[in-house]
Amino acid sequence: MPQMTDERVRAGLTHEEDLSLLHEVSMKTAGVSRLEMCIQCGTCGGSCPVAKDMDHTPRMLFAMLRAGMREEVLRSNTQWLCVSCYHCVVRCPQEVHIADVMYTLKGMAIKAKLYANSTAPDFSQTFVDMVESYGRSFEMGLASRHYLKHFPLRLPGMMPMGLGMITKGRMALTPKRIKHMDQLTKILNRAKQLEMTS
Amino acid sequence: MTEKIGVYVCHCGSNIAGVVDVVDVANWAAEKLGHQGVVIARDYKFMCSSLGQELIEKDIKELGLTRVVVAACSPHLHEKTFRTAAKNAGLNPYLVELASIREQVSWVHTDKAVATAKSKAVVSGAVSRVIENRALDEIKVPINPNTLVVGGGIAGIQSALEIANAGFHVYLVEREPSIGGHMAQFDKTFPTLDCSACILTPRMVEAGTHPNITLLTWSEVVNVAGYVGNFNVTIKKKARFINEELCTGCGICQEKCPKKVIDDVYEAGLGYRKAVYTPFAQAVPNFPVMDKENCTYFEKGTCKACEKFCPTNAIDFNQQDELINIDVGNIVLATGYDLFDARRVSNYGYGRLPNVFTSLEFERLSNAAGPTSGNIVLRDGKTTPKSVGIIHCVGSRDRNFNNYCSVICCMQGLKFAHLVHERTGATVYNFYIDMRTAYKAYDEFYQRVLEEGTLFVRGKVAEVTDAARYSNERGKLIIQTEDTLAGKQRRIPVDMVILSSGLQPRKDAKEVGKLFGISCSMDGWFTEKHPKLDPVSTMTEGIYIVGCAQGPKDIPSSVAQGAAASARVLDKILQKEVALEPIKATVDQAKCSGCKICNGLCPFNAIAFIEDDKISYINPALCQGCGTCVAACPAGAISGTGFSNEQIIAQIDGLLLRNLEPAEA
Amino acid sequence: MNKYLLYPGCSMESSAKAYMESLNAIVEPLDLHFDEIEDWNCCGATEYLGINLIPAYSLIARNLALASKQKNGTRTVVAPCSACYLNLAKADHYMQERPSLGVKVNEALAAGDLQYKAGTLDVRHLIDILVYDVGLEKIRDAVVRPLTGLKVVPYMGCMLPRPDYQHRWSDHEHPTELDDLLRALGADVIDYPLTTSCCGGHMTQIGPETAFELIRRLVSDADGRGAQMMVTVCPMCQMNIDAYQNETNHFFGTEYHMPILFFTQLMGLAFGRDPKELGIGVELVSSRNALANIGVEVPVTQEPAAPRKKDEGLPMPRRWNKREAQKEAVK
Amino acid sequence: MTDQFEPTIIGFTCNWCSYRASDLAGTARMKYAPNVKLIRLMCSGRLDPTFVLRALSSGADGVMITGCHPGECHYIEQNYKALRRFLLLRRVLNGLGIEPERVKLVWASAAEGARFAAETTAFVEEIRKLGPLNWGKADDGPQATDHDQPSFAHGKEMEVPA
Repeated sequence: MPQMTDERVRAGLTHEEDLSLLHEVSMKTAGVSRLEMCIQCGTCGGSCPVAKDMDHTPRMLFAMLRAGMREEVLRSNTQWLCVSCYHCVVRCPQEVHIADVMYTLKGMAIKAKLYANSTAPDFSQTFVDMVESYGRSFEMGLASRHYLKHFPLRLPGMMPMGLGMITKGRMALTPKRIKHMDQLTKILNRAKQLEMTS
Repeated sequence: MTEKIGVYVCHCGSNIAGVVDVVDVANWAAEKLGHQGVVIARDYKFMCSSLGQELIEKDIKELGLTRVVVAACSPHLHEKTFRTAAKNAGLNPYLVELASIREQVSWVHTDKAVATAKSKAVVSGAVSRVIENRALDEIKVPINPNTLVVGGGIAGIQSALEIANAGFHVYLVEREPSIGGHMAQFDKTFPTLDCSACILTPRMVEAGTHPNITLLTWSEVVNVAGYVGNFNVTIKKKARFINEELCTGCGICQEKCPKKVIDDVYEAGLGYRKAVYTPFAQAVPNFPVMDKENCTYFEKGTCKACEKFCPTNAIDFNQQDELINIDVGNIVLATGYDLFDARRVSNYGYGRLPNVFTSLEFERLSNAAGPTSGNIVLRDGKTTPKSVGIIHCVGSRDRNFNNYCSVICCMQGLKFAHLVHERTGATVYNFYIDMRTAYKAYDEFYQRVLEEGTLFVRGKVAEVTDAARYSNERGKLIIQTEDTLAGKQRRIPVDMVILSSGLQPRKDAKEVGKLFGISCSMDGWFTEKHPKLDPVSTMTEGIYIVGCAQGPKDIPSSVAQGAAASARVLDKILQKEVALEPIKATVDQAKCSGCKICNGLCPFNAIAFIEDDKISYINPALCQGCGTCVAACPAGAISGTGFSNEQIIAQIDGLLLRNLEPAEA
Repeated sequence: MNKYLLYPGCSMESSAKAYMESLNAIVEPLDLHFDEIEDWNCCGATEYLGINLIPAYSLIARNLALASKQKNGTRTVVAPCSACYLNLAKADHYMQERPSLGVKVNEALAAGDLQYKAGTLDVRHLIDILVYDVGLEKIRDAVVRPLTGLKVVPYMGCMLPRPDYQHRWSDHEHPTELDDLLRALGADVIDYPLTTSCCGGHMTQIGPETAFELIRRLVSDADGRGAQMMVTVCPMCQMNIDAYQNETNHFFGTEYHMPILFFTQLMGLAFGRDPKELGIGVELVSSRNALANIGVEVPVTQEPAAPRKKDEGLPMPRRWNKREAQKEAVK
Repeated sequence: MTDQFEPTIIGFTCNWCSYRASDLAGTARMKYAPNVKLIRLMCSGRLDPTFVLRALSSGADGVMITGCHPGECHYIEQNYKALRRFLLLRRVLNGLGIEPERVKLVWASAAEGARFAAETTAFVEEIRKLGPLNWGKADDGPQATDHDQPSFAHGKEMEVPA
């Protein structure tokens, strides 16, 4: 309906409401998300330890999901700030799987390449790369690679910490690889195929 | 002989017709079950309406129907309606069968084709069965005009007074030492702010002195036998250790008793009473009770201060629990509610943080007759709070606790806001999810509280904590919430937090339900017969439920229900007799082999063995119609009316559609 | 003897090796036996779940599949790390709650000749085993040096008591398992309202300022209540509060000194073990003064000679260069 | 979904508990498998084992018997008798070469609509797995003689005296 769109554009509307968004997020979430049950009470936003740094409180994000504001939702830093503390999850009176929805939104944002303001996706990717090549995570490599890329200025400040960890023998300098890396690779490759087709 | 059967398929508006193709079902019945005797099959929008009933009555008269099948809702709802219709048209009411295609089909299935097919099978089963139905005569029994009311809160008092005023006798049983219930604990009642005691006390006195009311406080029902019109109830009157004949209610015993106990019931744990006590000054009856567990004499064998000082020698340490047996025709249950235990919401800190109060505690705190004489102060007993946060929906509308809305908490929260503002001048915050102020003059009260300057924050509070994050929070309780309308997380430091806790079923509601033979909903409230049209009756005839026992409600609604149930009771009493279902078992003497297998099976001792004839005999007055003996008789000598083998076998065949082919001649 | 399968998790080999060492030290007095899951892999922490759903759950499920294959007479998997515990429990739970996920994960596992039937293992945390299987009675009996006089705040962290799929904990907000255990050791346990508040998780990496605030809240409240140390059950919590405390102080201009030890280290001390065996002393915020209160001397850690292998080429941070930093700041 | 076997199941319910549970499931609009068609008895104690055999021999693939929870019988204790008959019946079925799992006993109180719905759906799946019971279906037709004249007299071994 081009006419309609034209009219909307003239009226100053920038995008169409994407009413399939809520369902899509719900389906992509592990377990049963219960996202449609949200009553906008704000328990999540009130419980969140990092709400003050979020673009939108989780509650607001869920309202935006309902309103089909795809781009705004995926661009939000909210999902990236989630520390997975599960305070909101156990307190939610509607048992919405909030933390798992945040994971879903991260994945969707990465795929849509809509995550302008955070270094978090990169951190996740670095972590994933590491696990996929060694089967184990490896703090030293992770932290230094991430810091070098995103916070080069902070690194010197972190030096005493890093050095302390190394001298106390708490940071492995060499990564450890699992025995059957080939098996893990096969599993993950198959899983990735399944992810694409689902 | 050939029966003439009419089949009537109800649309129930769109309740059935929305999922089941009712026209198809009716046509199918006419076509495929014609050989069974179906002479007419109709569908109609509302079979239970008077027009629908007239339709059936007309067909019975004009077509000479000998059997009727109504495919509609559950027989528990409208079986009686259609039986009455048949009776009006001159057909024996027991020649009507209901085929439930609403509760058992349209409401639980979604696929139209599947639901329609299932409806056909259900109708087919009912048609086959109804052919085997036999005309039965109702059994009529007289109704005992006495009534038992269980629970002496405002709903129970109202119910008892209505019946007593109509001239019939009522036994009012109350578990606590005094009637009055939760309402006696309140200071003010919303939305008009009448003093609770001022409006309740006259009713309590009236109930206590009414010539038609036998008041049994400090008593509990322990057994219920019989059926509508003829219940036999056993009541345990717990020992009070006070001779009620002698006691004048002077109160000297309480004054002299040396043992102070925290009063968890009336004072909600916020005040003290003695070991011998009346819960409050206006208690009805005004006799004290002795709390055996805390009495020094019962504990250590010495003291008896009360006995020494009693001017009428009314103290009786040897009193025993007493069992009282009464016969009543109807029973009203007004057993009330328990307050939700706010300690379960551990993020609100009740029980850990001293200045977090529950609603009932606050009621006592603000009550002029309460432990602080109505001064609203912190747990230290002296400091007046400068800021107070009131949290709504505590334990309600929350799948972690109770799913339902407790109805009264919004108005209760507003009442608290008003009282705090009026008595302390403190800054008051109300935290709510949705403001529910339905009913007369309630929203006006909300307006008034807004006008008084109470600050409303829309957001379910996430936590109440004493972990100060910033210097302005030190020594305060911090309420952390999202202000959902501002879209920001807020931390609001206050001196006092009041939790507007929800209501929940009595913790023994399930056992009480079992005792009286009624069921509880999933949430645990007693289930009414119909949520809209029969809210005070239950599935068990002669048992009624009123007030919060049926679900959360405020005082006006409780009173209305109390009165409504009384109208139902009076209706029954004035009918003088009640018809019982003629579902009974009988022994065919010719077939009985005298094996006695059935004798031991009957829990009602209705089966006796007649030694002279060497056969068993069933006493119809005692038989309750369960049918166990019918199923057990190895000779097939026992038959059960209403649920005979022939009826059930026919229904099996019908449900499995084995009745479709015309039988060979 | 109680036998279990152990899923140590990556940090137990590095940043939380004190946890591993102290765990090994308490196994014998409590008559416990752990078999490590052979060739276990990383659970993906909180990062993997945010990228792809099925690979994330397949990664976790490989461990469960290996565990169910490894027969040592138990079906209980014990994870000492809260994040690992949660991930393993979550995969087990969601593969049941949404069967289609279970089917897909098993399809992926099949590529590595593995399979896992959800619900066949019990995933439990170490402290759950100690409090509910071993029991406080037995722990109390094993104490030879009560920690009397040591003022501690119990810090449970978030991923242990929440979301609690199997209803294993006394409460979501103020669970008492750690309090009870520390009391059994004789310590003075201080009521700590923030016991299940977040330590910042991965935010120390991706949004340090956010994390510093969370760390400050925890440390300042513990300090305000007179605690001499915090006690934790989770490597991530220990790492964030210990390793980033200095930076947090720097950021806020505060001077907190709040050591944080693993509960197993205190158990080891109470059982009379040598602090050296328990990894005491490798924390960055030293517990020396705190433990001096109960007469325990913290050993000086020998600084291990840093391996000089250059060939694998770990990118070491470059030296501080003021001019470059200023240039960066202008951008 | 299209070609799967849809079992036909007869459910015997007690008037006081399980039939009300099914009413409640309806009132609460809980969805469950449509394969079970109910017959209301006053009590599960009324269940004559021949009813079950009759249903199985007339085309039902399974029979679900539901009653009040033990200790909650409207008629005091008759559901215990149902339990005894049920156990016996399963043995008889076994003897006849029919999977005893085709008959299931479920306790459901009037408040347990959800349980009723869940148990019904679960039982349908169990029977679906067992496949059709072709007892009585083969000789479908007017000639089927035994079905027209059911014999109610049955051996004493079907009853266990109290």
